[in-house]
Amino acid sequence: MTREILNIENLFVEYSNIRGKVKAVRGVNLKLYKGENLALIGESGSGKTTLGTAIIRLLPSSGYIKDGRIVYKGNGNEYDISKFSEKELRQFRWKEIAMVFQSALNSFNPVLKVWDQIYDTARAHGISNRNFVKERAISLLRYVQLDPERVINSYPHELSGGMRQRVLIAMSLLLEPKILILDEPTTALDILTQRNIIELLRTIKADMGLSMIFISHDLSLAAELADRVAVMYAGAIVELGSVEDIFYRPKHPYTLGLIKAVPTVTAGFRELYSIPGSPPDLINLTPGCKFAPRCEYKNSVCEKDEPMLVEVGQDHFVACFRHKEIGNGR
Amino acid sequence: MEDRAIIQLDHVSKSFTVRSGIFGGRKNMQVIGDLSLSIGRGEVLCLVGESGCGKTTTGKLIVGLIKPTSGRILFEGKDIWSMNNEEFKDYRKAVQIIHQDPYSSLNPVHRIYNILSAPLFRHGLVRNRSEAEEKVLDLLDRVDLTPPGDFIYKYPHQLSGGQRQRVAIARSLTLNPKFIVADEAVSMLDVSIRLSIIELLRRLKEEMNVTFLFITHDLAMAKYFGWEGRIAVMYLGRIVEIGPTPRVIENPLHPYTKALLMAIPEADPQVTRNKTPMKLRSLDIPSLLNLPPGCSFNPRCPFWIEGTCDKEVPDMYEPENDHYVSCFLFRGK
Amino acid sequence: MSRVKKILSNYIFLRAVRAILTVFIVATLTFFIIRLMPGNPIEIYIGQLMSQYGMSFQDAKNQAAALFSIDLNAPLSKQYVIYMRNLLRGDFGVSFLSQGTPVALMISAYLPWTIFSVGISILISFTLGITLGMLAAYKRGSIFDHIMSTIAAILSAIPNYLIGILLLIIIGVQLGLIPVSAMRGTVSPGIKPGFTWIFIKDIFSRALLPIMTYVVSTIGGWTLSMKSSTLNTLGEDYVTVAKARGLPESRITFAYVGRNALLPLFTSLTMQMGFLMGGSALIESIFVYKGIGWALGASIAQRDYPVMQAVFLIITIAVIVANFIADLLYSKLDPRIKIGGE
Amino acid sequence: MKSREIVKRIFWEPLVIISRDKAGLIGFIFLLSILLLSFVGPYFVKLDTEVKLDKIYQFPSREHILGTDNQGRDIFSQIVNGGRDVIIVAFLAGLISTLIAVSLGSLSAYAGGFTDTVIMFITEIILTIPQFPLLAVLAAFVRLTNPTMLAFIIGFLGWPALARAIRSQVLSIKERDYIEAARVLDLGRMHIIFSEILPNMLSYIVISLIMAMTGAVYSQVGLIILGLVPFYGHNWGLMIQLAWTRGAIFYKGSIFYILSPIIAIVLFQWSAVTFTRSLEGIFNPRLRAGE
Repeated sequence: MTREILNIENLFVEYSNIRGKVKAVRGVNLKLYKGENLALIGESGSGKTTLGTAIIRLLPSSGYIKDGRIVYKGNGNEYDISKFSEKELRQFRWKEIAMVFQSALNSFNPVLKVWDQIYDTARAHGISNRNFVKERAISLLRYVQLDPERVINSYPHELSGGMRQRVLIAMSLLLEPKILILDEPTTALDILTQRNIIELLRTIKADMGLSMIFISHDLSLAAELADRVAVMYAGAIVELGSVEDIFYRPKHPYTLGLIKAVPTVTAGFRELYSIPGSPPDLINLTPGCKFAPRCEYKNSVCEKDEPMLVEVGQDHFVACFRHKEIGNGR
Repeated sequence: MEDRAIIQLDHVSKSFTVRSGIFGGRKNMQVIGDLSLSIGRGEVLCLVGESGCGKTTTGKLIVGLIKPTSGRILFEGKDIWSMNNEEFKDYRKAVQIIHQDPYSSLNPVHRIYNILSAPLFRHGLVRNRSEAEEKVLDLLDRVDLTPPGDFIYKYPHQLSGGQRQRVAIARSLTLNPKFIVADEAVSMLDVSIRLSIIELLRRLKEEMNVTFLFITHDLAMAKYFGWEGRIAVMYLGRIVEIGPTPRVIENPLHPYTKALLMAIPEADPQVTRNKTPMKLRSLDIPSLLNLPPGCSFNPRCPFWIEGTCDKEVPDMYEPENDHYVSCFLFRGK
Repeated sequence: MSRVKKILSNYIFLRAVRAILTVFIVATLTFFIIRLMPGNPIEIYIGQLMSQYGMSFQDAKNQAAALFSIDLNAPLSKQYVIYMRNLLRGDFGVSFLSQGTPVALMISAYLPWTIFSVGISILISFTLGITLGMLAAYKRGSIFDHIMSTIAAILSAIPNYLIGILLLIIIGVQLGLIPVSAMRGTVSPGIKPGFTWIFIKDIFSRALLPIMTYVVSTIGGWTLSMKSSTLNTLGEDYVTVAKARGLPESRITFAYVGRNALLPLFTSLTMQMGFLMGGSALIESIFVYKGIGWALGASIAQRDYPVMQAVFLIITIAVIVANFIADLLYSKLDPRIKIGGE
Repeated sequence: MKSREIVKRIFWEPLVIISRDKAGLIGFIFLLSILLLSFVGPYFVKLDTEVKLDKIYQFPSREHILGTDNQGRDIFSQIVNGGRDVIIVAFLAGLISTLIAVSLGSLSAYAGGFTDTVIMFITEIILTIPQFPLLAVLAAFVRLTNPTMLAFIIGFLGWPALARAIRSQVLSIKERDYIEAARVLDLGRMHIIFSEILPNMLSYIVISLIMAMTGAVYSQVGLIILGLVPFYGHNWGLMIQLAWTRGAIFYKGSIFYILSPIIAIVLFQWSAVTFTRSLEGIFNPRLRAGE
């Protein structure tokens, strides 16, 4: 089961803007295993979305991969995605790795019917048999609990937000990709629709065994769906481990702070507090641990050197000099 | 409770007319339907619902930004839309709002000093610049923007989201309000900052004895902020359940509240994975332009009674003391 | 919604109603301007007849009434009704100068040429402009973009009649490529209209300078608007998603970026039609290209009021009809406005 | 505020911002030069009216930097003296258009309902009528006797597009949360209009004024060229009209005579439009504060 399918090695991504270079992703090492759900958790500006889009090389035009490799292992071969030509990328995207974006509302071309957009996708990958595509599209739409006949002939604006999100998920499965990246897949939706999407994603995982990467600021999505969780702060992964390790045995003060900042409804009360201060400026980064200015555990070392990820338990990594002092669970 | 009430809504409805073109059909969109509510002095009432359910409209009705189509809104027992000028001025000063988006709630062309001093000058609370400066510094200090001297002459765009929201809170405090509507005041902020804003509001409530209407879509935040107060659950313009927070959370009565509580994803893997969501009859939310007859939740409700729920609108029943629900399952209980 | 209501709230229906209403209002305005203005042309004309030809007031009045096809003795309200009825019949009165020629006949001789030259120009300019604009957007920051954007900005700042004069001077006079002083009118004498090569070649060569003027003066605007519209569209999520879906560049460029970037340009297209039809008064006068604009210029210069009034009305109606056509096109391109209802 | 700070805010900061955008800076310099040339220049360069038949169509020389015209008069002196009236009329007309547009546009947005519907309907109608022919027809009826009248006619027809744009601006600003906050704080209607809404529209209004001015130059010079403005003494438009009607443009040697006023007008239009690019920055505190 634990065969890796994606290996991100020492990845650096930057954006250039008028003020300077935004160091959005700084030296990320991350493996994705076959059939697992990995959650990338972080707040705005943590680099999680940049990391996600870098995987399929869809960075905005001001962004670029400065260093590192993104190795995809599929069909018995290894490919470095960061070296792909435009043509290779085109064939690779959606077929091997599909991505569901944050704003399903704007993910569809407003002037084309759903069917045209589905067929466009199939044709781009060499499948031009209309009947075949139609049958597959209908069965997928049915799978995501939509009325296929109605949806397929609709324009995007005729569908509700939840329906569009389901259409996009159905479309992402069209070419049976090995990896599915979902960027904030539930954020804009209301709670009952969120639940429905979560259940759908669970079913997909059970039925199809593909690997999924969830990008979210919302810890609960990770708690719902992830096998492993990577917590990002200021462009780097500060803690990585199984979902139980992260939620019940966090070793990084930031992870601990995040978890303690979110109240629950159905569980009892627990002690909550918020992290003081705000995230650092990614253009003028100070030396040392980027979290140090907001950290109550910091000492003089933290302000000089930046900690690396070290293994603190089985498959549990943390980038903190003082991880031994961070409480053992609640 | 009636005599202690600071704000009361008395059968309030609000509709907007939606037009399409000059000859297009006019449609009545009822956003709030027959809402009655009473908020006691010093209380925290959390108004919870999904986006588009009418909770923001309720907030705007209470602060007098829009007029109800029918019904009355009473401030300290007086109908705000039939007040004389003097009374209305007092009401305006006493009731304030904190908006959701700290990026659009502060005018980008003004410095923080101007934003906070304008109401002070307007209502004669300060007479000159040095008094105003002193008062503004004090306000900034109160919302933990310290040292206040660093912030007073900045423009909004030079502050972070959390800092802006603190300025917005400071502005709502300029006139020593009695009642504050906090409309999704933390939902646009980063997770790690939210709680500190909530704590700030809680502290201000204690220090200044302000009554709060806390509008949110996040039941967990409502529970956290309003544990000692009450929760009102709103669905398609109507309150479906209202009661003391612990009882609504621990013993929800309305099927919609139950569905919400069972559906909310939680930041705890064991808790959230052991939830069994309620099977709804339909995934689609009816449009406000085309509300179903009877109880508006009936097309989705698994406990729906044919011939009753799709015909009549349920009243508010009180199956437990102080815990009201608008559902036929509780008729006569 | 009931069926009748559906039609009533239909986008195209609404646009049609608005177009007709506008024509009606403009016709009414024209009527009252002519009669209520301080320098009332009818009185001036009557005065002229009396002083120049020594006619009696009554005779002069009768002749004026015949020219304007108006019964001057009737009350204003009745005059108005007659005027509108005549308009509906296509009766615009007769010209002052070429006496006896019905204005309607003159208009039918001039209008097609203006529609032809302006129409062709808009087609060329729009197509070229959006192509260049898209190219500039795709190559944003490149030398091509800088040069294109600078030229476009300069061109769109020059009044179109000055471009006309410049073309006349440079191509006609300095370089002597086109015999401008001999090129008057819309068709060379002796050439029979029809679908013959000679005729088509002739009308194009005569319309060449006006068309060039229109194109050069509008292409900059289209390039700049299309560039900014394309840049906006390129930032849309659905374009990113289309790339993520592995769609070929050509498909994204045309069906995803191009078509959506085009939509906001339609408002400018309708404005442009009005502007060019209006500007034709100057351009056609400069090149002595005998279209409706030239007719307007000439009738104003000679104070030929019936012609002036009718030509103005016709130009306005042409613009309204053109706008309506643009609206129809727009509703074909954007599915979101097909249904007027929701 | 100390007077030094006021000087800094009103004069120095805008200059710094203008200098940031290269094209905007060039536009600003050109515009300033044209204004200086047209308003100060006439005090130094007298209009040459003397007919010198021996000096017809001379090419530029030290004596006549732009050459001479069909009657041997100095072209440069005509250019220097020919801008003022054009610019004044354009400015007046632009001002009138902008004033009408701002009042009607904001009234429409602020009042809403029936008022809004009526104002917008009228605006749409006037917008559909091609402006230049209407102007030309009006110019034929109304005896234009002085520049102010011309400016008024142009100004009264030039507002609809602007009014529509201003309306949508006000509508969008009116809905912002800070306006709601100001209402809840009971800051008063005057404060809301002049202190909350207007400052956010200032750049837009000034840009609109400049665009309206360029529009007025278009109409004005067009009317002059068609010979519909009878009263003028001397200006750029008239130079073109004379060159055209007297057939000078068909003569090869007239190139400097005809080109000079054209280039003057084009430069004015272009520099005004380009200058607007910098204006955005002057009124936007985000750019002003130097982030």
